[in-house]
Amino acid sequence: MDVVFFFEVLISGMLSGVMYSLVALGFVLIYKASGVFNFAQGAMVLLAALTFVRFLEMGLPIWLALSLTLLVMVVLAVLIEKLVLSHLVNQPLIILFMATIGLNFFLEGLAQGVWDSQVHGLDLGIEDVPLAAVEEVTGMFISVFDVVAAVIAGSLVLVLSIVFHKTKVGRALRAVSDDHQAAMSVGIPLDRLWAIVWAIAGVVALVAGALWGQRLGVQFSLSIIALKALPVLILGGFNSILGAIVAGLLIGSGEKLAEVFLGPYVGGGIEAFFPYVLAMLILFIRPEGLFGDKIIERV
Amino acid sequence: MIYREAGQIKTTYRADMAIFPITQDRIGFMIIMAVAIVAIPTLASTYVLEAFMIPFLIWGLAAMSLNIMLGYAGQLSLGHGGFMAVGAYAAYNFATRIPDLNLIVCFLLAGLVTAAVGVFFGLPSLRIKGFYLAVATLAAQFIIEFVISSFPWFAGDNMMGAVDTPAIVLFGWQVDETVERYYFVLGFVVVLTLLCKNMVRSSIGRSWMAIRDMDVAAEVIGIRPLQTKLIAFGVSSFLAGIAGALYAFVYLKACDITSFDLFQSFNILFMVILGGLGSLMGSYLGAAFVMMLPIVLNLLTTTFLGGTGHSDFIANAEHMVYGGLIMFFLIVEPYGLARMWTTTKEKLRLWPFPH
Amino acid sequence: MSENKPLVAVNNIEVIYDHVILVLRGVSLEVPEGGIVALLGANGAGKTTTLKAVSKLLQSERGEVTKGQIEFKGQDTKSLVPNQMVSRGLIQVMEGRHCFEHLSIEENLLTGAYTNKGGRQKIRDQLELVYSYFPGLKERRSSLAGYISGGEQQMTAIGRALMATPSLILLDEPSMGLAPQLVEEIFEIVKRLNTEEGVSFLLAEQNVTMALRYADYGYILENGRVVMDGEAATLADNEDVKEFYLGLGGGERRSYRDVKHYRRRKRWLA
Amino acid sequence: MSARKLGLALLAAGIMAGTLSGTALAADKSDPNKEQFVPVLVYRTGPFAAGGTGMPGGLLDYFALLNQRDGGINGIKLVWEECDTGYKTDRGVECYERLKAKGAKGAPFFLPMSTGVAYAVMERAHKDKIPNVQIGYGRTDSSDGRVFKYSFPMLTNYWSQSSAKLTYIAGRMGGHDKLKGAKIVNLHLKHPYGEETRPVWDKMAAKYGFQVTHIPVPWPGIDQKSLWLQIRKIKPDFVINRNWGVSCTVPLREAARIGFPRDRIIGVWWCGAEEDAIPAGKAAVGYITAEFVKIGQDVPVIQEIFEHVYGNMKGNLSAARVGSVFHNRGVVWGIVMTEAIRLAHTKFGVGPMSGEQMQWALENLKIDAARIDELGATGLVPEVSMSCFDHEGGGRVRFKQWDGKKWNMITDWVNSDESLVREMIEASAAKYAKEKGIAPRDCPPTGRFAKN
Repeated sequence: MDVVFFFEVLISGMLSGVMYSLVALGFVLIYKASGVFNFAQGAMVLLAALTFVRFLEMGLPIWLALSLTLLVMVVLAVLIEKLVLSHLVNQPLIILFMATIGLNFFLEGLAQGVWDSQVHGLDLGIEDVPLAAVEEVTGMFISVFDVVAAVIAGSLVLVLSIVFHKTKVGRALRAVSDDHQAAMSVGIPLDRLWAIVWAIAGVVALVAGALWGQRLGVQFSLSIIALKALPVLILGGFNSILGAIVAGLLIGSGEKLAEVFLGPYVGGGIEAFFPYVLAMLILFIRPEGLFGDKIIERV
Repeated sequence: MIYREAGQIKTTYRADMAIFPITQDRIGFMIIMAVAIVAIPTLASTYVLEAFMIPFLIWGLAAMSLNIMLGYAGQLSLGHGGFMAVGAYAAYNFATRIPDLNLIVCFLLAGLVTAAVGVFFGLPSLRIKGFYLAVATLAAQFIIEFVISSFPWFAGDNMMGAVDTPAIVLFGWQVDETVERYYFVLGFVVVLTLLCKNMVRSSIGRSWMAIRDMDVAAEVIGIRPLQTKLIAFGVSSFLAGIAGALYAFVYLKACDITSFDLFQSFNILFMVILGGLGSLMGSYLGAAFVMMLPIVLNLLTTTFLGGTGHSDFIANAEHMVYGGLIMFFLIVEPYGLARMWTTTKEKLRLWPFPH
Repeated sequence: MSENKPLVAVNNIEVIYDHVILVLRGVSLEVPEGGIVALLGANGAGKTTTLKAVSKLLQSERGEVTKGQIEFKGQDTKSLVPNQMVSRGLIQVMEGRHCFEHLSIEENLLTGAYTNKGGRQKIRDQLELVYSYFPGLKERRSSLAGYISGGEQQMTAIGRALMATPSLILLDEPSMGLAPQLVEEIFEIVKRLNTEEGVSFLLAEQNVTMALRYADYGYILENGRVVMDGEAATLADNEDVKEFYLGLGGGERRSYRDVKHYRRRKRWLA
Repeated sequence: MSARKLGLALLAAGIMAGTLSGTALAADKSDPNKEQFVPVLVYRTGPFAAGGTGMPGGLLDYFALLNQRDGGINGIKLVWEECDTGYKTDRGVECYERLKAKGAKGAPFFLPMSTGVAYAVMERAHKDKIPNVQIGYGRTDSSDGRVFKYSFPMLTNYWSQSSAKLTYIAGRMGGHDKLKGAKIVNLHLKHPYGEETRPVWDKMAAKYGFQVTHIPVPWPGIDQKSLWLQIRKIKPDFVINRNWGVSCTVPLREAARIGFPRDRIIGVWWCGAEEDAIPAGKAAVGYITAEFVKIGQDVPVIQEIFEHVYGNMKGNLSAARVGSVFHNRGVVWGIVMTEAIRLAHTKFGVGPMSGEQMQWALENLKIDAARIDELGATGLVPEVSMSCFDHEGGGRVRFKQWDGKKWNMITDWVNSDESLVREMIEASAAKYAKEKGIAPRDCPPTGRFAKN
């Protein structure tokens, strides 16, 4: 086997994986703060990216478009909390999950209704071409864009980890995800915290949406990326920020290696389910994902 | 005083164990059956039968299959679309490869094949739980899609990928007219629903619920978790397989793997949750909501805004209304439409003196 | 009843769940400043509902106070939400402890200080105070709360409530599932907190013996109604209470006809 | 409590209104005998909305033009009702059932707008005697009209397209004999639609001695890195891009990352809209796709639409999309279908046409160069010659290239390898006929297939 090629597959797989991690991160945030699997995260990515690109198309400078989009996401978070979540406190998690499905339809409709369902090009000014230096030395094609995306994802993970584990708000958020009612009973204001965390998730969605949007164009399909983020989320553990990134690396490289080296023998296209099989195998060893909080069972 | 069990004294065990112990419920069931068998086929237009009733019954069956697994046995599955595909393709292959096989037998065999597949994918359920289990079933969904689309044998070596299903012939009777196809589906649905109703009241149903509520505790009192969970997977995917076969043969009249994609799995889950976990009737209510509401919303806009020159915004507004209604119903009654019905019964029982 | 102005005054409240199920009908009670009041009764009598109505946690359970009013420190609490109650000094320790399983003991305690506006140093002091009452917790401060024993969880839960520097703690079934010695230990701490820190308690208990030993005043709840109330000592002496709650029936069985006689007596008072 | 009641009432009202609306709509004010009803499927939401609005938009623009400019077809106004499928097969069936009986004589034909819907209504349409018309997509083997009486995969089907692509590639390489030893990668969606052309490529590879590698793209195809790493190993001469929606765009990006020349990627026409190229930015420059219409506004009929329809604010799209790929395809659909209606009028008299009458018209439709000029559609529409034997009636394909801003037509009509394609179609159709117990009609080979 060609060693350079193997490493090229491995590295580009990892870089792909980081792109999934970006989306998975949004899920993790909301899960960590409420124990809810937010089905609408994909729609939030779509909404954020679409809002951003439409502001750009109106001729606004990039910083203004960015700030306005952030504002939209924050307002949205507050509204979601006020109108939906606050009425569902303390309900079984599957009900909250279901509510986010409703939210998903709503946001998909809203995003495409207010803006439109067309395909928009987005250019962030990050070149999607091979890094010349790497290519010269190793013969590998590693895209500048991927490296930039990886750096952004890494910094996001770092910042969010600090917020969750070193601050009062972070501690309160983790408490809420364990037990809504107990959190309320000790005086944690669920409404405010949820609004905060949905706003952060909105910001993460914007980052993911903008980066993916440059690659795919801003269009409805952005909401489908959530599907690729799912195995990452499961493998890393629903409530681990670090897990999201590590699992992204694992899944990305795993699926690419499998597709390139195993795919041709079984007709190809195994990337569609391979991440799930990988995640499942690891779940057998650790049922809560690689970095997820232990499942505590007492009778 | 309309709905009250007081005064209905059960004098035999048989009466106590009847499916509908309360007279009013029994009458209600009779009315529903009468409506389904007599009123709907005579009164409803072909359009209503074709576009609403037939798919509604099939989706209700699919939702019931998941409800048995999720609502009763507590095992989350996002692979039911895939299980339906197994049923559809299995039925197609039985029907085309074994000539003169009675189609009902063929459907039942398809159900058994699906059950076997379901049990296989249920194996991880012993160790993996909750949303994490969803991944195993998601893997099932994708693996099934992959296998069926990778090996043309499943689609009868057809170059076109999608295949037409054979005509439905039962004992020489060609089930072809809309009404006939409606009865065909209704027959399956009624028989299977009554069987399920009995199953969930039996000891297996009780052990499912015990596993659902606390599997470690259930194990302590002597319920074998793996066996119980696998039976749930098996029964559930058996039903899903039959629903899939009905969907392909009676509704789409084509076997197309894309009709059983992940979104259908999600749809079935929506039906179960909105209808009410752990309620067979809820499955049908949920199916009605999830399947019919978007069409009804669409018809409403067509009626009120005319059938021409819709703007994109209206199409999207339909999505928003649909999503909004889901949230609205959850806020009003988180335990689903079936619970809404129970609460209503509770009110009727107290009526006219609430407290 | 004590002469002080009551800390909490519950006035004739009615609670309905899900718009149909009537749980409390006409419950009234008072907790005086610095008192320990016990709310007694069997399973399903409405003790927890009463506490949740006071702490406002009822809102998240599809329950609703449909009649009557609740005052805390002389103020109507109708429009308040739980975190406002906590910052005003009223906190509930829920039945079954409800510790945050995936947080360590110390993190659990710190969540209790969420509404504590005193700054970092104040919070550290408060933490030390809690540890002084529960030295066992300090030793295990970094263990995950999901893995500690029931008694430790109960202590964590009470300690967590103390972190909010409350003037009243609503304590729901502190004895549940604990060994008698532990129960005793916890009640001792409650008593100490009451006398040393001046924290008032409203205590819902099934363990009537224990509760009446430590409480000043008691209410007995049955089927969502207060059927009897009085000084703890008086209640403990009452024949009916002895018979039905303390299990100290006098020798021979009485006839069924007598069994509920106090209920008959009380029905007109409720 | 009141909220709950309101919700229930709304639901009940919704269902009532839904079931009633079937009758409500039938009671239209104008004279139904002066109108030709047409059902129109759209998908305005979801990942394929660009096509799902663009093509119906063009179709309706052309209908509007006829109504506006000529007062309809021979005085018969075109009226239509939309139904949004969201690109879902089951909703497509619902739409079919909803619309099939509307109008004075029911739906004259049905444009399913997606391969999945085309399959699902195949048998229903046959039973209801409504032509199931798929222009540029659909069930390829139903080109054999002897077996598929009511299915019309018109203008050109996927197999014809693939053979035309090979002709084009051979032209680039300097003749069919140069194909020997060449390498072609068929990058296709792992989906029945994507896999449909595998047999024809295999057959052609055997015939001309080139090597074809099929690489399936797992849905949704938003990340195709691993596939392009494989392609880089293979070093193919050409890559066929047979995807749909966003998975069309990704290959362009990936090709740019590894420096594969874009003018050696030949896309299917469903990967050939502005919406597929624009998001790839600079990476799309040079990309070539097949096409069955002409793109741009410099066609008289498109100009007329601009003037009469958009000038009177009757347009169905934003004016910027007029002349775009999806719009022009819609216009071509409109031209073909209305020409068939016109032909039906000559045989059955002026008035609304039924499905059965349209079946005859579609089977006898001829649109020659003179007629195309007359319609102001020179270059926009290929010549059409339909028959009972040949439900495709054309099979010619053009190629166009993206210059970073717009599509430029780079070839004239390229012929397909008719005999090779027809042989495969007949084999597949015969298998279908056997399974279904259909006795094929006896029709002589016509037009391009006639044996001289």
